[in-house]
Amino acid sequence: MIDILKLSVQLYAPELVCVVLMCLLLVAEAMHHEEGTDRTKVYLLATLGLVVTAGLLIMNLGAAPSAAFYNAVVIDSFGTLMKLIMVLGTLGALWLAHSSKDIYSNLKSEFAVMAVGTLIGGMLLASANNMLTLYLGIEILSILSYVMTSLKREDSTSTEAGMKYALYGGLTAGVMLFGMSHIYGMLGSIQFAEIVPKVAELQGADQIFLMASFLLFFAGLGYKISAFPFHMWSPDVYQGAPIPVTAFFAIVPKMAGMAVLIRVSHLFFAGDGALSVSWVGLLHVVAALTMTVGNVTAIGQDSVKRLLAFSSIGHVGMMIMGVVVLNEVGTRAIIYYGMAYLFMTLVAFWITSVLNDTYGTDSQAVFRGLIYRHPVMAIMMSIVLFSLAGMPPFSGFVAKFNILSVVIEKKYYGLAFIAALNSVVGLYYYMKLIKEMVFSKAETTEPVAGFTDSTRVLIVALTIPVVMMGIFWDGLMGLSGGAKLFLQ
Amino acid sequence: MISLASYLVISMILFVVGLMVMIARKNIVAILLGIELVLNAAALNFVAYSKFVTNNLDGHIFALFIIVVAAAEAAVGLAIVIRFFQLKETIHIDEATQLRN
Amino acid sequence: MNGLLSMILWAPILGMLAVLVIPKGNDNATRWTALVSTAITFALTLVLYANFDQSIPGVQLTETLPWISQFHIFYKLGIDGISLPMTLLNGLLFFLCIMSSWTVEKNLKGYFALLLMLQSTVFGVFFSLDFFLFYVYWEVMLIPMFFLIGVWGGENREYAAVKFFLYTFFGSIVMLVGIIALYYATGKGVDSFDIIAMHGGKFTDMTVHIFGTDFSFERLFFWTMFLGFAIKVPVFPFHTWLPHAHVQAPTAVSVILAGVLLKMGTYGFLRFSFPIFPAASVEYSTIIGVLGLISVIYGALCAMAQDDIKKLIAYSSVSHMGFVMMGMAAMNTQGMNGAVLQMFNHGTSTAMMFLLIGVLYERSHHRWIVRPDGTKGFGGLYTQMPKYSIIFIIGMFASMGLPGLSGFISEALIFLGIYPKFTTMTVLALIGLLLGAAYLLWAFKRMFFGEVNDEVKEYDDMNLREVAYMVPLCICVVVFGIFPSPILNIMKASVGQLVDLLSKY
Amino acid sequence: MEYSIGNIAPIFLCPFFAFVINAFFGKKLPRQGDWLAVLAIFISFIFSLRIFLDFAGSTFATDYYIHKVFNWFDLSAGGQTFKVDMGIYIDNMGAIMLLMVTGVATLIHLFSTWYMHDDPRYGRFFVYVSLFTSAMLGLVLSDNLLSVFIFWELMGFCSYSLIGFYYEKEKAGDASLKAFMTTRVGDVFFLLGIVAIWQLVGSVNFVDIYAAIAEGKFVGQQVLGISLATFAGFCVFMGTIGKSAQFPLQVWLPDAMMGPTPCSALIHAATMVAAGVYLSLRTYPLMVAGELTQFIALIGAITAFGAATIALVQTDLKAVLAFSTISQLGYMVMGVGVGSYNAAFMHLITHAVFKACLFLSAGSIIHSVHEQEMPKLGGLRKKLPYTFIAMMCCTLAIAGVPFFAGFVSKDRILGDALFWGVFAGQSKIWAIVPILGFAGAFLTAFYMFRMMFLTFFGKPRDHHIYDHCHEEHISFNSNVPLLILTVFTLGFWYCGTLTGQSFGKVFGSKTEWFKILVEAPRVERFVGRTREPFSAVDTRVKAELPKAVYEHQTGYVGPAAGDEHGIHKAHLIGAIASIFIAFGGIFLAFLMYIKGSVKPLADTFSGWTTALKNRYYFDDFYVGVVIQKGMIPFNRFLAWFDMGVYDRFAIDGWAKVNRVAFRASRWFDDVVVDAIGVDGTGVAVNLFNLVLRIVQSGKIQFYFVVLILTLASYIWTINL
Repeated sequence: MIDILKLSVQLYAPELVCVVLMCLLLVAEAMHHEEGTDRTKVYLLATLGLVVTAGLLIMNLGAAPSAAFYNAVVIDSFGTLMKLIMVLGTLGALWLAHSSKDIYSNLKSEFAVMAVGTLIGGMLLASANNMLTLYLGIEILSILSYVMTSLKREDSTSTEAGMKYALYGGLTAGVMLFGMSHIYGMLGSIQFAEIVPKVAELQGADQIFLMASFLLFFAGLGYKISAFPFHMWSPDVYQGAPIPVTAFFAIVPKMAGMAVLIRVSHLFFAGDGALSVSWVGLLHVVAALTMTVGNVTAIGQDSVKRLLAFSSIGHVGMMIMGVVVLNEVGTRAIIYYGMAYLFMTLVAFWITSVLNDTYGTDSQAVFRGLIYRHPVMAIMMSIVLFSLAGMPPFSGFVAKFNILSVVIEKKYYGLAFIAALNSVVGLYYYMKLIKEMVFSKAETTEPVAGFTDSTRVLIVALTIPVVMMGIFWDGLMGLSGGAKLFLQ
Repeated sequence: MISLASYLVISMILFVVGLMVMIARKNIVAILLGIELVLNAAALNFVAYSKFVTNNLDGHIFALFIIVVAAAEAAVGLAIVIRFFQLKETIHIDEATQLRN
Repeated sequence: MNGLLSMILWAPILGMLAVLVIPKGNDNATRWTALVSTAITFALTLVLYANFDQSIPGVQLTETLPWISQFHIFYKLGIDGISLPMTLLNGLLFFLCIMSSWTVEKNLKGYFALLLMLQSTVFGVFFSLDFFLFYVYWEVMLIPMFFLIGVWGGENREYAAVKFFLYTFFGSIVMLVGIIALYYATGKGVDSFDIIAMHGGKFTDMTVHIFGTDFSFERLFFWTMFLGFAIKVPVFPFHTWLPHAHVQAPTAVSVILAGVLLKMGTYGFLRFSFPIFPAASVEYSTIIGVLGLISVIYGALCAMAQDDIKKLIAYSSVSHMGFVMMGMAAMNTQGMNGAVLQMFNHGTSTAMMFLLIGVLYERSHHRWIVRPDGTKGFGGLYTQMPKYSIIFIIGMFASMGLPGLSGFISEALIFLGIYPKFTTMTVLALIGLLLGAAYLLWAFKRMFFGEVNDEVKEYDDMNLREVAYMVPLCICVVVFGIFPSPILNIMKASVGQLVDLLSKY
Repeated sequence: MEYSIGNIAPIFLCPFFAFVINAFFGKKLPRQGDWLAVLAIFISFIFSLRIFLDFAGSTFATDYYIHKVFNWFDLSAGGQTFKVDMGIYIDNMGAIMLLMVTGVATLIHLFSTWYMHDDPRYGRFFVYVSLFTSAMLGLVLSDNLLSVFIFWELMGFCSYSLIGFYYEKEKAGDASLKAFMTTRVGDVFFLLGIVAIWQLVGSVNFVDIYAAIAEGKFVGQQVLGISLATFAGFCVFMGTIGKSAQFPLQVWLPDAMMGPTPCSALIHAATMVAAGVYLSLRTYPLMVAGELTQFIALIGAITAFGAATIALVQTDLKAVLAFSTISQLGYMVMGVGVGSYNAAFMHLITHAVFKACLFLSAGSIIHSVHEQEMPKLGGLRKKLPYTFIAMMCCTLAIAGVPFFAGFVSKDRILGDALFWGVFAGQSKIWAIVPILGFAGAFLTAFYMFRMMFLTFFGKPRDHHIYDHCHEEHISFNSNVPLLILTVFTLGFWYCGTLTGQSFGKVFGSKTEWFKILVEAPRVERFVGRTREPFSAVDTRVKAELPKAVYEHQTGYVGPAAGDEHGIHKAHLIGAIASIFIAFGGIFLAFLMYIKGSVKPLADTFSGWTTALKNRYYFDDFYVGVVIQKGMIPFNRFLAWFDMGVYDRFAIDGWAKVNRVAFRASRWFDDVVVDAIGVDGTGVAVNLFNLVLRIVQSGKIQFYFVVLILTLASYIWTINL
């Protein structure tokens, strides 16, 4: 018993480090509570903690997949990679928050605390192996997200966004639980490992009822990754939330949601029974509609934040295509996609954040003529936007390529064509922003104050992976090639 | 005789009522209450299944967790609602339409 | 020589970096760096020509480096008789374009850097023997084009740039689906993106199952490729981006667009569609031919109505590329060789026309043959600019296919090719030939004859630099009009091989 | 005598190099390089003369020809073969043609050095003319239709450039455009014909085509529902129609007079336009195989007569000559059609000589008086005596007065036409051809003398012009070329007989060289001939048989005995009629313009005259109706459709679809949710009362509804 616990703790070390980090951050925050103090030290502490977490995750990567805490969680390289993406995303969002004026300076360390807390939820979700841990993961993720959304306390939109998020989250959590309860009732356990063999045994009406329950269950997951039709909250929340929070939401909860969606899909629907067929069909529809709705709606957006929000819905649609195929290469493609998306999103939000801080708005007009004021920044933004649109030689293209290739390997040509057309739509709105930046003349040529030297260096540094991952992705694919799911 | 079916019917009613409340009521606090109803429907299900079908403790424990998490959620939700009230001086849901396309 | 292709491929990138390193303000240094870079590149392409063995039908001078092991993607370059003429053209035209861009003032560094980047990507397209690598270059090429049109273009440049980009992107993304499908279909022993390994009709018997029906794999994916390439060519009905892009693009970019980029579409047919899907290609050759025919006539008719000389030439490109399509659809040796030769010849003659229009535009700042208010835009240019007129005449007649100049041989070969296969279409295509002379000569008459306009009186004749970059093209146009063999000898082995393959289906 | 590339190629290359050198360095050479051009063409002339003497001087058998080929390019690779050969083909006809072209061109070059001397673009004129000459010689030397086409088009280009030589004039631009485009219509057909023949024969070599016809390869071949021979022959003949300005493509030639007069003489009278006829002579077996001869004869007759009528009312000196050129070309084409092969070619040569001389004379007049409107001239006889002599001789020749070249050749064509139309047993409807021919001959005599009388006789009508005219002195480059040409307008150079027929002999049969040398190609002779490589020295000469022996061996017997009589009769009638007609025309002109006893045409037939002055409205129809009313509006419509409709809606429309989709979602929010849902208004209120009450809420609640409805529908779907 002790041995099992010891082993579990070992495997679970990254999460535990995060928990400790969160506590430490709370203490640190208490020491820096005066108005106007510089919170850099708190951030450095958080960075240190996250780097340690990342290090531990990398060390875990090689380990054989195993369950911990009596099968409550499972540690496998797939989950670990997803967690790694989340940690990196948190790290990025953290420093974005540090430089952003969108987070009130005396709430900066609260952001750090909550970000790490959300990360813990996400990590729990990524390795959830029973319904309870799954539920807890989602709730930790959600509840802290509500708070983060309304972090801009003086701003009514922020509060409204938080409220909507909370209400919507509550409802979907309830619906999901309702579904879970029926699954539990029909299959007799909350442990995935015990449920899975029983799924195949069900017949007739039971099967249909189980599927209905799974659908209710899917509502919870779909809401987390903002898949259609559970995406409706996300533009509002993205718009209302401070930019660093938005950047954070675009990465961490999404990857956590994807992780659990992949795990559930692979566990329950890997065969070719009637249930699997319906599930795959469902995901087909969800993927196609999510992409389409996300991309089409993004066209008319003037707020860049909102544009990126809708575009992230589009990207989620692409990622779901990797789930549809229900095989390992699909997972691998999603992991790569996540990696690529992480850097692209961070750069895009970062530049938006700086401009938003300077002009107080994130409308496309503030990007006008950026090339004449900050050529390097404009080029970086262009690279990232091209990458998001899926242009080679940037990582976004490779991500898209991988996803398309897994779908085509399964011969889902229809889905592939829909994805292809969607990326044309995507290109259209990204290009509009590039057009604004590069083709239009700026009213003024004076530089934007927010682009300090360090910020610029950081942005360039974050863009380098976007390019490099698009060209030298052999090694990275090798890494994610180890993304074995721990399946019973 | 209280059978599983009775529990399930009740939980179903709770679920539907919760949804109706969420959809139809204008008061945000009421909506939060609707969420509680939905969550309780699920919790009731878990307990009922645990007793009548599966004969293990999973359901009970799950129900406990639901109660705890619901409390946390309600706390956060109410905090945000209060903030909303401070800014808007109303808790009417129709006032929350600032965010749109 | 080993590594020659890589040298050609990366030399412009080095030039680009050199241009970027030069501090702002040193305009002349920037120009000369770009010029020297393209000169070196051009010299290298000539070395390539010297090293090329014309008797080998397949690819040669190949270079292979592993790139992505999971997908068996290689950095694989090679050249054959179909791509070498395009390579030479690319080397030459960029060199001349840099000379023609001497007067660009706006944001010089960016302009030259993007041009050089464009050159490298175009080389990449023609060298790639790996489908993935090809696709990367194919797409990356859009980025410099987008900026070159969008930043340095005319009044309506944003619209044109976006349209160009989106339209081509649409075609290529659909093609990407086809490429990946091919990769997975090669499972029978190939399992890579190696283009040469896919050649030879390996997919003739395969079927795919979509929406509950079985389709022939070849027939389905022929069309995905077709879309990508046809938009690039562009063939009617995918041609409308071209007039916008040409009219708005700066001179050098128009030259490159017409001279090299359009050829990438037809090159794609010859390198990919035909050898990979021979059966479907033969089956659909009529459709290709008919679309080519419509392009020929439709482009010519539209050209005749244009009042903007650049738009006129843009439509004439549609028309001329239609001839290339028809020649390819003929699928016999004269038609195919004619098509490839026409690709080269159209590259030189249209480049001449666009460069000439650029020369004029620098003086006039408008391009109206007839202004919208009905007055003549130019008049008496012949008297005012005699040197210019002579060169214009050479370019114009080459473009309309006057015997003795380059366009004729290719067009004649194309006609000889299509006649046995599509007799009626030959007759109709000849109308295009007639119209081709009509719109050019009519425009020429309106611009060059008559009294000298007051405005025109202020124009200087071409200066030495302008003459210098026109002369090589004049030589090409004349020499290859009389002795086509140097170009034909390069291509005939490769084309013959392709025709042999197609004739089996 | 042996032939190798070294003594044939200079004919073509000398003018070509003169062109190249003058084009690049002409301005730096003394006298802008005119001497180079003249010298070059003179060298060509010497080489041609040598060939001519060899061919005409009975050195060879009469059916001897030189045929040398080289490979231009070869596309054979893998399992495919395709090669294009080029080569030289000289037979008797070619040798005569070479001599004529080089001779006339030399004299015109010489004349140009005087005529063009004051022109600011003196050097450039010689550049174009040299290029033209080399192209024309190349065409004559060509052994295949493809190279004929190449040189044909090059000549078209030169013609275009020379018509537009005075580019300051807007009209010159119009004329050059018209000339090029009109001939291009024919050329396009010509190219089609080439392609069609190539497909069947595998090359377009004359020898191969003849052999193919002899072997019956054309028999039974169909293209687009008609016989291949007819199709190909028609297409090739369309080239002739365009280039030789036959009906209905004759409109360009009168306008082509915008160019300098020597170029009119060389290109638009003597050589280029005759090349069309030369082509139809070369492809004569194809025309016969395609049964096109009646069509050709008809076209020729219509042209000959129609153009002559138009010439009646022209007042411009050069315009009269232009229409007379069209008319004479019509005679040649008619000659081809009626099977008068030899006479048609003879007329080509004689016409080239006298028409070149006429144009040069006109040039001489124009240069002297700077006026070309005949009503303003008159009485120039005294001031320009040499020009007058030259022009008079030529006019007599063209009018068909005996002893002059025109009579010899034209009369033979008319005689053959008469036989063909009346005596050969065809449908009587074809008698229209000789009738039009004779009528045209009458008109020719009339209008040519009208021109002479108006220009040289009577009193000067504009004294200012007359007084300004300088006295003419003999000069090697102004009037000597005219006089040399004049010498060759005499008939005996071409034929030993009065009429070219076998009766009325003046000299012995030895001088009937023309008739002996030129005959329609007998295709069966070409079967199985091998080609010689270009570099080979010709050694075949001695192996050839003399014509008589050859005919004996192959059993060839001339025309049938019965026909012989008919031909004889027809020619006798024709000759007598011609003489009367020619003198009749001259007499009428005399009455009208010298005596003034007959009123000029214009007063009597005013409606007819208006039509003539407008050239039967052909130009109005082509330009005004077909192009202005047809093509241009259609093009404008298409261009508008392309950009305004197709591009805007079908292509950009996709962006709009996206935008509409976006708007629809917003509309859904605004209208359905807010307006219908929240405010409770709308049509559906009563019907969906319950639903609406549920939806009646803020946005977040609408989200809930969507969520639940979707789930419900999912579940519902699965339960199905």
